[in-house]
Amino acid sequence: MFPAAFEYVRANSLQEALAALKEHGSDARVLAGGQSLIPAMRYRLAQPAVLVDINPIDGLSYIKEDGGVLKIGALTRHSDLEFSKLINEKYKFMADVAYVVADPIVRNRGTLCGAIAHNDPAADWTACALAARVNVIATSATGNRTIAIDDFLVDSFTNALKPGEIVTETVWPIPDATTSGSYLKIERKVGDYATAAAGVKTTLDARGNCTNTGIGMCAVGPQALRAKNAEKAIDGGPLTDERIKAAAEAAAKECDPGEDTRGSVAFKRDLIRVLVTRALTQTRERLEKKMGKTS
Amino acid sequence: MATEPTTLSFGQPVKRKEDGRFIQGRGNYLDDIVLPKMIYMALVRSPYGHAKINNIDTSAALKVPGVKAVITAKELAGAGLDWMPTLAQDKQMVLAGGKVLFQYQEVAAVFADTREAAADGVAAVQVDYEPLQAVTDPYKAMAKDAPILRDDREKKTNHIWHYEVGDQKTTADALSGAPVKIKQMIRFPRCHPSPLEPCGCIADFNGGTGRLTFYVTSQAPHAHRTVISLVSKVPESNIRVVSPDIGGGFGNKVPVYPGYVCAIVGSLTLGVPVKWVESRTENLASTHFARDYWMETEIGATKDGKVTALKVSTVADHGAFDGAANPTKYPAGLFGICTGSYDFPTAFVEVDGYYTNKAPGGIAYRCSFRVTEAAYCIERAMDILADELKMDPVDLRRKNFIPKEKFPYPSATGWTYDSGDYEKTLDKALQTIDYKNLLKEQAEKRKRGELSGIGVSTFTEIVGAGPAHNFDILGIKMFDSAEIRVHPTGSALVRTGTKAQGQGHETTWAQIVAEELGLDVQNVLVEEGDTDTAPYGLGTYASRSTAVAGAAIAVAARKIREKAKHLAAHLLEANPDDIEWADYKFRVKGSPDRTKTMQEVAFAAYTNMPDDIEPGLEGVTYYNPPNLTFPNGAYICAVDIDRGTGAVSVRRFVAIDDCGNIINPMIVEGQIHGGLAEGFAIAFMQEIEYDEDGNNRTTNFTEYLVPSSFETPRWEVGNTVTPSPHHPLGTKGIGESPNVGSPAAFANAVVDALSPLGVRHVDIPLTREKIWKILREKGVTG
Amino acid sequence: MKHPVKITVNGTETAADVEPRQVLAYYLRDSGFTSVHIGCDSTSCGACTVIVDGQAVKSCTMFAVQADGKNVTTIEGLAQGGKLHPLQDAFHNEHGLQCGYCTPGMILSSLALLQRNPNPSEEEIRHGLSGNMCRCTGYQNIVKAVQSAAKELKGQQQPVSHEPAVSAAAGE
Amino acid sequence: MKVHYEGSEKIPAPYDKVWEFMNTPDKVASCLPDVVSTDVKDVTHFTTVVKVGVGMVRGNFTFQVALEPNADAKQVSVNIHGSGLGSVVDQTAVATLKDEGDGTTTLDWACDATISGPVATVGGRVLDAQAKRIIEYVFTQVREKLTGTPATAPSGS
Repeated sequence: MFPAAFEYVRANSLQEALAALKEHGSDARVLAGGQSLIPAMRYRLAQPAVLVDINPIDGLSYIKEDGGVLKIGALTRHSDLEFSKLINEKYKFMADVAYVVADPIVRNRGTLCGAIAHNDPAADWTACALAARVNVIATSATGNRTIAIDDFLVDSFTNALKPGEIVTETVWPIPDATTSGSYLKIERKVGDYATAAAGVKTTLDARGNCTNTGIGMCAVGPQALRAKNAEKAIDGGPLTDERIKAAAEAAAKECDPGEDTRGSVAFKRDLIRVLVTRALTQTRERLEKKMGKTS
Repeated sequence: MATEPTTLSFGQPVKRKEDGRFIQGRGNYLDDIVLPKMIYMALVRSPYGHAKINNIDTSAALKVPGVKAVITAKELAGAGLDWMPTLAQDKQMVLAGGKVLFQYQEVAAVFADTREAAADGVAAVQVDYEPLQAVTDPYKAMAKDAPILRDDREKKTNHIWHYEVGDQKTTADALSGAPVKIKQMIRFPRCHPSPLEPCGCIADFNGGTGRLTFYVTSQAPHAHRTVISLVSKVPESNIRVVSPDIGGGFGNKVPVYPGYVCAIVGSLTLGVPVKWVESRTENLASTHFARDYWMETEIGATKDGKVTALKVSTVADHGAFDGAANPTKYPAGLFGICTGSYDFPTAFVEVDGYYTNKAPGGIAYRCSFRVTEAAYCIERAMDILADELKMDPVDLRRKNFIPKEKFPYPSATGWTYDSGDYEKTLDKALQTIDYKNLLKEQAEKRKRGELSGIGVSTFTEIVGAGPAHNFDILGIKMFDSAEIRVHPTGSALVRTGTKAQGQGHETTWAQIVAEELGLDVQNVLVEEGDTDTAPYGLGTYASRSTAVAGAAIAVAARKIREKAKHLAAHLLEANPDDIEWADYKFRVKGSPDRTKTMQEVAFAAYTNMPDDIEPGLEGVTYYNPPNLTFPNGAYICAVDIDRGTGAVSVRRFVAIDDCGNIINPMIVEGQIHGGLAEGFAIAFMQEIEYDEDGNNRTTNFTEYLVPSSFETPRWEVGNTVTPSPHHPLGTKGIGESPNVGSPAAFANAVVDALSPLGVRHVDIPLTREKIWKILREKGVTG
Repeated sequence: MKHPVKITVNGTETAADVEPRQVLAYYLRDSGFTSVHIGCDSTSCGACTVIVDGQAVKSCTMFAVQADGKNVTTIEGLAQGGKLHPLQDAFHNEHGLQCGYCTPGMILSSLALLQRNPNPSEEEIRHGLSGNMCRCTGYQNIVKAVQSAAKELKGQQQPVSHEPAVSAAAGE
Repeated sequence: MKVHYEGSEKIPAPYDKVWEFMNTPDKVASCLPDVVSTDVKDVTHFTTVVKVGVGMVRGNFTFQVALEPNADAKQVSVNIHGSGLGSVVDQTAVATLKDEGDGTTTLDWACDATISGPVATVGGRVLDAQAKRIIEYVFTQVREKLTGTPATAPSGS
C-alpha cells in the first residue's frame, strides 16, 4: 500500500520545524518515529499535506537526570530506554514499559514523546506517564510551555498542543529510595495493541504508608485514564492485600473500555482488576527488595 | 572426469542446497522480477459485503497522472472474461458486475506507470453502491427467507452441494442401540494460510511472438497454464508459466485469482508487461480461506469403551464462490477420513456446502483436502467420549486403534489405509514426555488449585493425491512427473511437475537421485516451476510431492539404471543378466573387482555406446500412485492456565510422527516445527472474523495474528518409521501432519485443564477471553 | 515534488530523486537490493528489516528521504571478502530457514540482537526476534542458529559491516 | 462496524423555530464541522463535503443527506450516506422534538451508523470516539445556531 503524495520538510533545527508548522498550519504533521503515522499513511487513513521531519534535529535525543528530574528528549527512542542502564537500574516501571512497547524493531524508531503526543488509546507510555505524573514540555516560537500529563491528554488521538507547538521533552520525577512501581500489559502477541494495561507507582512514607500513588490504565477508554479512586484507596495506608484488592476493584469500576476484537467490556474491566492487583503486588515486592538493600 | 560418489545421502540430514541464495539475499521472488516497459496494476475493491453496483465512474481515475487504463466487468464481459472457473466446478467473478458478494471483492483494475500512480488511480475510481443485507452465517444462508446470493445460478438457493459417504442406516441403528453416546457440535473456524509473501504475478504478452509468459506465485504452474489457456483462449503452447522462488504457500497459492486474469487482460490489451502484487490486506481479505466447518459429531460406544459408530453432519461455509481446490469426486475433499486412527465398524459422514457474503475458498491450508477438519473433529470427539466414559483418553485411543495386523485396512468410509503401527507411535510419545510423571505432576498442581491440562492427539492423515481413478483437478488426473538427465560427466538434472515453497525439494529430490544412481548429491541439480521445461505435473500441496513426484523420480531413476546396466555390461564385456547393482556400482556377479560407476557408464552413454543402444542417459516418468499414503502421529501437550487472565502457557509439546521412510531427517524436523507453529496459531489466536454486515474484522497482521518467536512454544519432536508398502521409497509425506494433528492436542489440553470445572468442549481459537469467561462462569477468580 | 537523496548501501553510495512518499523498502528494492521483502502493510512482519546507522529498522516504515546521507546495510552486504557472516552460516547449518522470505530480515535482526547482547539466553533471543515473523520454521531452528552464531562470534568483535556500532543513546 | 450514539439538547427556543430549523437543509448543513462545500439539492436533500480530522486519520468525506420529517411524531430523520478514505458510512440520526411549553424545546437525538471498509476494519479504534464527538457537535450546533452562542469545532490534532 502506498501513501498519498505529500510535501516533505526536513527540519535541521527546532526553529526550522516551528517555522514550517507555522507556515502549513493544520495541514502539517510532525514526523518523529513515524511508527504509527507511516502505517496509517500507507493505508491512506492519514493523508497529511505536509510532513515536518524533526529527526535531523541535533540534541533532541537524551535520557538525563538534571535539576532533580529525569528528562527524556523528543527523539529518544523506545529502545534507548529499553537498553539504558539508568532506566533499568533506577526506573524499573519505565523499563517494564520499554520492554513491551510495540516490538523490538519498532522500538528502534518509535519515540516516547511521539507516543505520548499521538495519544493512542492503547499507548503504553501514556498510562505510565499518568502514573508517574509527568510534565510535557511544548515548545513554540514564543518559548516553552509545561503541561501536566493529565491536561495534555485531551481525547483519543488528541492532545493539548496549540497550533505551532511541538513536544520537545517529557519530565519525569526521580524515584527516591522508598518509591517504586510496575507496568503490566496483556497483549495477544508481541506488537499487538494492548487488550488492557496498567501502570502503578507509589512512595512509602516514614510510617510505611503509600503517598502520591499514581495508577494509569490504557486500552480501556478513549485514551489512557487515571484510576483516581484506586489511587485514593491506596494512599494513606500500607500495601496490604486487602487494600490492593480494594484499589484493583476501584480501578476496574472506573475504567471505560469498549468492545473490539481484543475483547468485551467485562473482560477488559476484569483484566484491569487483575493487572492492578499484580502491578501493586510487584511494586510491594520491589519496594521490599529496594529498601532491604538501602537500609 | 567422473569421481566416486562422496556423499551417499539418503536418510542423512543433508544441508539444504537452496539455502545459499536465500541467506545472501539472492532469492528470486515474484516481486524481484522487473521487465522492460513493465507497468503496475492495482485493484479497486468493495467496501461492502453485499451490495448492488449502480454505477462505476472511472473518469477521474483516468485523469490521474501515470494512469494508463481502467477496466471493469463491462470491458471483461466483451471478451467473455468477466467470470472464470474455480478449481471446484464453480465459477467466480473476475470483476464484479451487477453486485458485489463479499467485502474487498475485485471491482475494477487500474493500470499505471508506477505502483503509487496505480494506488492513486484506485482511490479516484467512484463506485455507487446500494447496500444489500449481508449473510455471513451459513445457518442464516440456509433459511427459507434468506436472500439468494448467487442469482447467476439456476438453482435459486444458497445451498451448493450435498456430499455423503458411509452407511447411513447401519450407522443410525448402531447409534440408537449404543449404550454410550456422545454428541457435540465442533466448529473449525475460518482461517487463512497467509504466507509471508503475498500472491502476485507478471503477465508479459509478446505481440511479436504471440506468446504469453506468465510469472506467478504458483504452487501448481501446469494447472495454472491449463486454466489460463481455457479462460484466455490463448493456445496452451503459447503460454509459459514461470513460478519463481515462493515465499510460502500453504495452499494459498494453488487457486487462480481474479487479479491474475486482470493482469493478463491488461498485458494483452496494452501490449506491455503488467505486474500485480497484492497487499497483505488483499491477501487476507480476498484470496482463498480455509476451514469454516461446523461439524455435528456423534459417537456410539460400548460401556467398556469400544467405539461402534461415528456420524458427522457438517455445514461448510464456502463464502461467495466455491473456491475449494478439491478433486471433482470429493466436494468435501477427503473429510471422510474422520474415522481417524480408530476401528469404527460403521460410519456415516455428510457435508452440505453453502454460499455466504464472505471471501471465497475452502482451500487446503497446509493439509490434504479437508483433512485438518477431519482429524480435529475425531480427536476432539474421542476426548469427549473419554470424559463420558470416565476413561483416560490414552486408554480409550489405544483400545480403539486399528491394530497393525489389520493393514492394509479398509475404513468404514471407503479408504484403504496403507500401513501404520499406532501403538508404537503412541508409546514413543508417552515415553518421551514421561506420561506417568506428567499425570502425577498434574495431580499435584490441581491439589494446589492450579489449572493444568494434558492433551493427546493420535491422528491419521491421508495424503499423496492421488490415484487417477479417484483424483483430478478440473478433470486433470492427479499424477505427477519427473524427468532426469544424466550428463556425460556424471552429474544430473532433475525436473518435476511439483513446485517447492520452502519444503526443500532441491535437496530432497537430489538425495533420491543420488541414492538411486549412486551420484554425488551435490552434482544433482533440481529444477521446478517453468512449464516450458518441466514435465506436466499437478504441483505441490496436500503433502503430495514426496508421495507422488518423489515416487516418479525414483521410477525414472530406475529406468535410467536399467539402461545403464546394459551400457555397463558393454563396458565390462559381460552379459547384462550377469550385471548387478550393488554398493552404488554395477558389478559382474561373482567378480566384485569388475565394476563400473554410474559416472563411468554415463560417460560411455555419450562417448562409447554400442550400436544397439541409443545414445544419451535420460529417464521420464509420469507416476500414477496406486493408493494414497496414510502418515500418522501421536502428539501430547501439557498446558497451564492463568486463573486471572485466562492465558494459556504451553509447558511441553511432544510430537512423534510416522511418515514412513525419511529421506532427510533435518528437513522433516523443520517441517514438523513449522506445522506445529501453525497449528498453535490456529488453536489459540487465528480466525478470519466477519461482523453481521459482512465487514472482515481481520484484514491485516495486527488483527489476524501470526505468533512470534516469543509466543511460540518449544517443540520436542521424534519419529517412528512404518514404510508405505506401495511407495517405491516407502515414504508417506510430512509437511502437513503437524498442522493437521496439533490443533486437537492443544484444544484437548486446555479442555482437560478446565475439566475439573465440568467443561467438556471449547471451540478454537482458545482466546484468553473465551477461557476467562468460562473461569468466571464457574466461579474461578484470579 | 521529488527530492534528491544519497544513501550509502552496503558501503556503496546510491543516489536518486525520490517522491517523499516512497518508503525506504521500495527505494532499496528499486535500487536492486531485492533482499528487502514486503510482507505486510502494518509494520508487523519485519521482512523488510535493514540496518540504518547501526539500528535495525523496518524499512517499510521509514521514508527514503529520511535515509538521505545515512548508511544502510542489507543482507547483500553481510558477507565480507567473499566469506559468509557467521549468522548466515548458522542459519544454513541449523536449518533456520525454509521459504527464505523472512530470512534477510531475521538475520539482520539477529545481528542487531547479538551486537547488544553477545551472549543471549533462549528467552532473550525469542524476545529480541519477536518483531520478525516466520511462517515456516516454528522459530526453534532460528533460535538454535542465533545461539550457535553467538558461540562462533564470541571473542571476535563483529561490527555491523560498514557502520559504527549501535548508537550511543542505547548505552546511556 | 456499527455504532450507536444518543443525546439530548435543551434548546431555549420555541418548538416551531426548532422544527423549521431541523427541516431546512442549509441550516442543518451549517451545523457540520469543517464543511468544505455544501450543495442543496431540494427542500429535503443536500450533499456536503466535510473535512474529517480524527487524530492522524484525516481526509474529506462526502455526505449525501436526506431529511425526513414526520410532523405527527414530531420527528426528523436525518439519513446520511457518506464516503471517503475508501470507506462508507450509512447512518440515520433521529431527532425527536418536545415542546416544553415554556418557550424552550428538548431535542432528543439517537444516531445509528454502520461503517464499512478500511476505516471500519483498520481505523475502527480511531473512529468510534471521534464519530461520537462529531455527531454530538452537530446537535450542540443546532442549539447554538438557534441561540446565537458560538461553538468551537472538535479539535482533531
